[in-house]
Amino acid sequence: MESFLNWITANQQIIYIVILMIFVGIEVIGHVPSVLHTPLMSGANAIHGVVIIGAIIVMGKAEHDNYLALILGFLAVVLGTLNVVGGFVVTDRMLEMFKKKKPPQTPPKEGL
Amino acid sequence: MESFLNWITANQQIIYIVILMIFVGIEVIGHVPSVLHTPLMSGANAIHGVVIIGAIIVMGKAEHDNYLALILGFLAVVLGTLNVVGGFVVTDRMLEMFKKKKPPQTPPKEGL
Amino acid sequence: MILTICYLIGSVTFILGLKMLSNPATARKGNLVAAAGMTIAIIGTIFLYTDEAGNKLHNYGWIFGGIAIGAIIGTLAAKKVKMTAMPEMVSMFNGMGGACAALISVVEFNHLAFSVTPGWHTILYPPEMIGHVLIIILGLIIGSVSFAGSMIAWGKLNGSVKDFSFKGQHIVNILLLLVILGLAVYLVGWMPANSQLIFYVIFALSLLYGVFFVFPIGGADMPVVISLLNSFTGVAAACGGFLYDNKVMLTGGILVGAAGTLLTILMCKAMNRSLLNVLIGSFGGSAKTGGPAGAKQQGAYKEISLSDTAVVMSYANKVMIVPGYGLAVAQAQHACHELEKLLAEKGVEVKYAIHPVAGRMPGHMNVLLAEADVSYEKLLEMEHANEEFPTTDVVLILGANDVVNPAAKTDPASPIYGMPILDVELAKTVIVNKRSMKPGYAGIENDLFFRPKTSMLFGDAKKVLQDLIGEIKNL
Amino acid sequence: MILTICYLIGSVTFILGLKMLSNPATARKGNLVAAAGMTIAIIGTIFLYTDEAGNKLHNYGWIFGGIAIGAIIGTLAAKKVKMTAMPEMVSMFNGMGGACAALISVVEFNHLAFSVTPGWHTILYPPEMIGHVLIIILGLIIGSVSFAGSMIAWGKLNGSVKDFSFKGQHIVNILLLLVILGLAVYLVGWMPANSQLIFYVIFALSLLYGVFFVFPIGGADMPVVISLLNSFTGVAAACGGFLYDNKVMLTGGILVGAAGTLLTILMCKAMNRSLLNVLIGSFGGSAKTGGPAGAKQQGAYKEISLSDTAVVMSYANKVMIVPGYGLAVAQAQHACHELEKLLAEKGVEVKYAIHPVAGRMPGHMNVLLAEADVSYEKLLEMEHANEEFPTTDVVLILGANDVVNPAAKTDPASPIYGMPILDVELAKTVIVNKRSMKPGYAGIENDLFFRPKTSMLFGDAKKVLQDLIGEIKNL
Ligand SMILES: NC(=O)c1ccc[n+]([C@@H]2O[C@H](COP(=O)([O-])OP(=O)(O)OC[C@H]3O[C@@H](n4cnc5c(N)ncnc54)[C@H](OP(=O)(O)O)[C@@H]3O)[C@@H](O)[C@H]2O)c1
Ligand SMILES: NC(=O)c1ccc[n+]([C@@H]2O[C@H](COP(=O)([O-])OP(=O)(O)OC[C@H]3O[C@@H](n4cnc5c(N)ncnc54)[C@H](OP(=O)(O)O)[C@@H]3O)[C@@H](O)[C@H]2O)c1
Repeated sequence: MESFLNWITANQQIIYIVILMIFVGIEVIGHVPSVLHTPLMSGANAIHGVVIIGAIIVMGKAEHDNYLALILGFLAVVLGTLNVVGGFVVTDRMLEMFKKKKPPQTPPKEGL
Repeated sequence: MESFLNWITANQQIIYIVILMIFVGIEVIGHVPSVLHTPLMSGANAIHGVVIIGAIIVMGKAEHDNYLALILGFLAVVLGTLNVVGGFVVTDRMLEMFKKKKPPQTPPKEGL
Repeated sequence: MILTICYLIGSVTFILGLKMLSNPATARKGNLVAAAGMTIAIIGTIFLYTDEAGNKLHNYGWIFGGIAIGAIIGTLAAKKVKMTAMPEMVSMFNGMGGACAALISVVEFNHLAFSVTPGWHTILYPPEMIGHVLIIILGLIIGSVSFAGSMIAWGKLNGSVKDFSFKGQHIVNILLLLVILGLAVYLVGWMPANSQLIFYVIFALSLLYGVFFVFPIGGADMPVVISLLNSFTGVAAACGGFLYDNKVMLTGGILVGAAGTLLTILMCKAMNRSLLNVLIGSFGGSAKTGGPAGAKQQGAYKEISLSDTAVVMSYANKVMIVPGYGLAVAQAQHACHELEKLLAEKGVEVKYAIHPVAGRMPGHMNVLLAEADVSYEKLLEMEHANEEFPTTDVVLILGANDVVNPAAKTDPASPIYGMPILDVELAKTVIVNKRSMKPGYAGIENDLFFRPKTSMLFGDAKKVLQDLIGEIKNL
Repeated sequence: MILTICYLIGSVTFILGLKMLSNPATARKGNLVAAAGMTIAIIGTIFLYTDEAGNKLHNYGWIFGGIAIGAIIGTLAAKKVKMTAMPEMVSMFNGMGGACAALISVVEFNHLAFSVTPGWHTILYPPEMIGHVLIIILGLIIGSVSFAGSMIAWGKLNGSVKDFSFKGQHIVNILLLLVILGLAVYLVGWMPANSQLIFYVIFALSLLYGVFFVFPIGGADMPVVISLLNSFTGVAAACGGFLYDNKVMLTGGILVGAAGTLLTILMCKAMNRSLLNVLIGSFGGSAKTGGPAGAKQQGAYKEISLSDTAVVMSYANKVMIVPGYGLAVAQAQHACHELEKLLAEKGVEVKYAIHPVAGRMPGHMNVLLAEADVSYEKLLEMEHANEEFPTTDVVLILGANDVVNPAAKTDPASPIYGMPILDVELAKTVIVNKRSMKPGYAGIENDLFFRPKTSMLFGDAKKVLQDLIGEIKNL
């Protein structure tokens, strides 16, 4: 319990960031029309491809004789890139198909 | 420029918190019906009364012979409390007048 | 520490509370949620706060005394205030918050500044504190502007301060702001020996700026201004959060700053205006309402006598009352409710048509009529009212003007063009009660008064209603 | 450092991008905004990242090689994939992200664990790293589950993996999950000598759990499952953010985790189901669709011949086509478009009635028909379509079933009760094309097929449409 409290105090900024981000994530897509569910899912999929940054760091730090790290890191970079690039391209293709859409039915949102 | 970058790096967590909070603030009230504008303003007014915490800290740290700090701190505590207590009470009174309202016209929001 | 968790709870409840406040079904609970979080944060601070050296707070007597005094006055003021005076009250409380932030800055600046010789001179603070000083001064400026501006807004709303502006005031304001910022930069960047003097000059000028900022804005625009000052105070509170590295102040302040700014914009939108337009007061200043507008198009209008009105209304099947700002000014809501009951007894169906920006604050009419115990079911929102006008026999307009002005639909040159209005002309007869032919808030002529269906019933709303009730009873 | 700003930009663009993605007017730009932010974050990392000791990254060859390979394969795959196979593709890419997170955990764990003797034994990591180890293991578990689950979902969608479940599977799943968590706690809390062995056991069990988790869920529920796994991968990415104290990974991951979870719930809602219901598969598992439902109410139905259909449709004034899952399965969208053009030439007004959850993913019908170049103006949303049915002569239902099932309105016991449906019965004639009397996704009987207005036109949608086109041409 004591160490839990200490941990919270030590990481309070991160905890705030996480909690606020959860609010943002929920609020931001709260009013999405159902026809956009699939592209939104796909776009979100591309965004979590940000994990590739971890892969780049792993790869870039690997010593030259640590073959396990090199090989796994390389694989991680490839997979992460697949996620990012494929994700954004596929989302763009999906949304391209909505391009003939008339002006949006939903009124333009205020804010942002 | 250099020192600005350093400052950003040193305070990056705070900057994230501020930016995310701005998003949250904007998103959270993005869909308020106009009849609630006044109570919402009043409620927000009560929330910034959180500045009273600063007043309490000032007051609680003031040395016993620092009359300026004691008097100003005391005044700050009184004013801050006015803001908080008055703000919440007045908001509650305003909202009380909507109590006879029929079930909300707006569909209950998803999320939260 | 447990205090961190208290603050975390505080921040989260503020967000949830604000979220709930923006939905009619949960608004009241949202306010309580935020209040609960605030209580936790305050109590936590008092008992658990420790400074870097691990010292607890002292001066508990002063703290509790201050809180007790503030709580008692605040509760009484908030409970006693008349419903219609609530915006003033909000403005007042907002000013208190701003003053609190400014006072904190003063005390903290004095902690940093050591008076070596008596007088204003030779003040120095450790150079590594530059960030601290910057934040202290920001809090001072924003808090003072918010305080002074709120007080003026409060005065305008309760009538003790009159609208006032002089030619070139906007330029003076901008210059004043530049001087304040210039001094602040000088103080922070150069740490001059007479820091403390400059500090108090900034304080004074900020107060002056707050006064000048709000002075030229029309009294009727005060709700928008209050909302803006509200978000200023939020930012001032956030400065305190930076200063003490206190997350709940930081997040609460920023939350209000952001939400308040958006709310200000939304309020302007509901009136079909831009924020800039409100701030530089291109219309709405009472100085202008009397002016050229009155002369534009003085066609012929019909008057109607009290007794005729009484007859027309008693024998109608359906009467729709359109309340406006004049009803609030005349404090005629109780008389209005009485009229409504009297007619209902006679078998007349009576309803109210509520325009979203009738009056001087959002929801003004709801609040006003609720005070007189008018039942909520009788209040129709604009869209519904417009559907019911075609089947209405008599529309009685009580001190409303802009919200029934057809120019909003027909005249693209009109400042209110594009604002949705109540289509009272769909009804069979329209009776308008106001004191004169003078225009309303937007300062423009209303063609409705000259239309064949319309008859004018001049006089103060309260007096007219009371007389009308007498007439109807005597029928 | 500039890198901090790159990351800040990245985080903000992710939020803005997601926000824009949720509005039809800005969706495409939103995707590009997020992609731009991602590019900035990646390039910034490669060139500006320094570890605590200030060292830059090395192995640039490997990094750029990996990125080039990934980018080329990813682009080609994404460009080549058929519109209708897009959910599979999303699932595949999602799995890649999960695998990436898991691999990062493996490498980082090996950095912490020093092999003293060969083999799995005697692995120790510095005790102060306990937080690190916890996060590494969390990332491993979530990433692996997401990877394995996504692969199964991918296989189900492209038909290479069949639905599969055994009695008590849910209990097995829960036990498996408990074992994984137990091992993780043991590993983190007790730091046993054989840490590395336990680590790989956790890895393997997590993969197994991912497989078992998705296996019993009906193939048709895969979009929901993919959305859920999507948010898992987000959390796994956020673990990486904790590990490297990297804000853009943290915020991006959490953002997707939160938004993905809400999206999953919204998707379930659009189908009038709860998430739990989808996950434990109370209906939708294909095992059940054949079962009792088919027998319930075998009334009499009418068939109609191809040539009669051709005549009825050619001489109609207004034809409404209701596409459903069957049209997608039969890949009959092009034939359908051809029929539409042919009828239009004959002066028949043809439109499509699009139900929001027709097909197997949200927007499935829009995507499908867009692929065949059907113009967007011809697609009516459900509300509009329902307004137009009363003036429609012929409704042609192509492989749709649940979305036109009147039980959703009349039978409170039905699993789809409450779902809004297309009111095809308002039209004069209804022609239903499907291969048999078998039920659709929800596994329930459709009373519509037995109504007097309805005629059945059995056969594979593509074949039927081609024959129909031939018949009409010969008229
Ligand atoms: N609701 C908000 O949030 C808000 C905020 C700021 C501004 N506004 C603006 O305020 C306006 C509201 O329209 P409105 O139609 O309610 O008001 P209005 O257009 O301002 O008209 C009020 C009318 O009431 C009459 N009046 C004043 N005192 C009276 C008394 N004692 N007895 C009888 N009549 C009296 C005045 O005419 P006489 O002088 O001839 O009597 C005046 O024409 C809109 O332009 C809106 O944009 C609204
Ligand atoms: N859109 C989404 O996001 C989503 C996601 C998951 C689940 N769902 C669910 O999916 C359902 C969608 O309804 P729906 O009406 O589109 O589909 P459905 O109710 O599943 O019915 C599809 C019908 O198409 C027929 N069919 C299959 N192959 C065919 C072929 N080659 N040619 C002609 N007909 C063929 C089938 O009957 P035969 O076997 O007799 O031919 C079946 O009855 C809803 O229950 C919805 O909740 C939707």
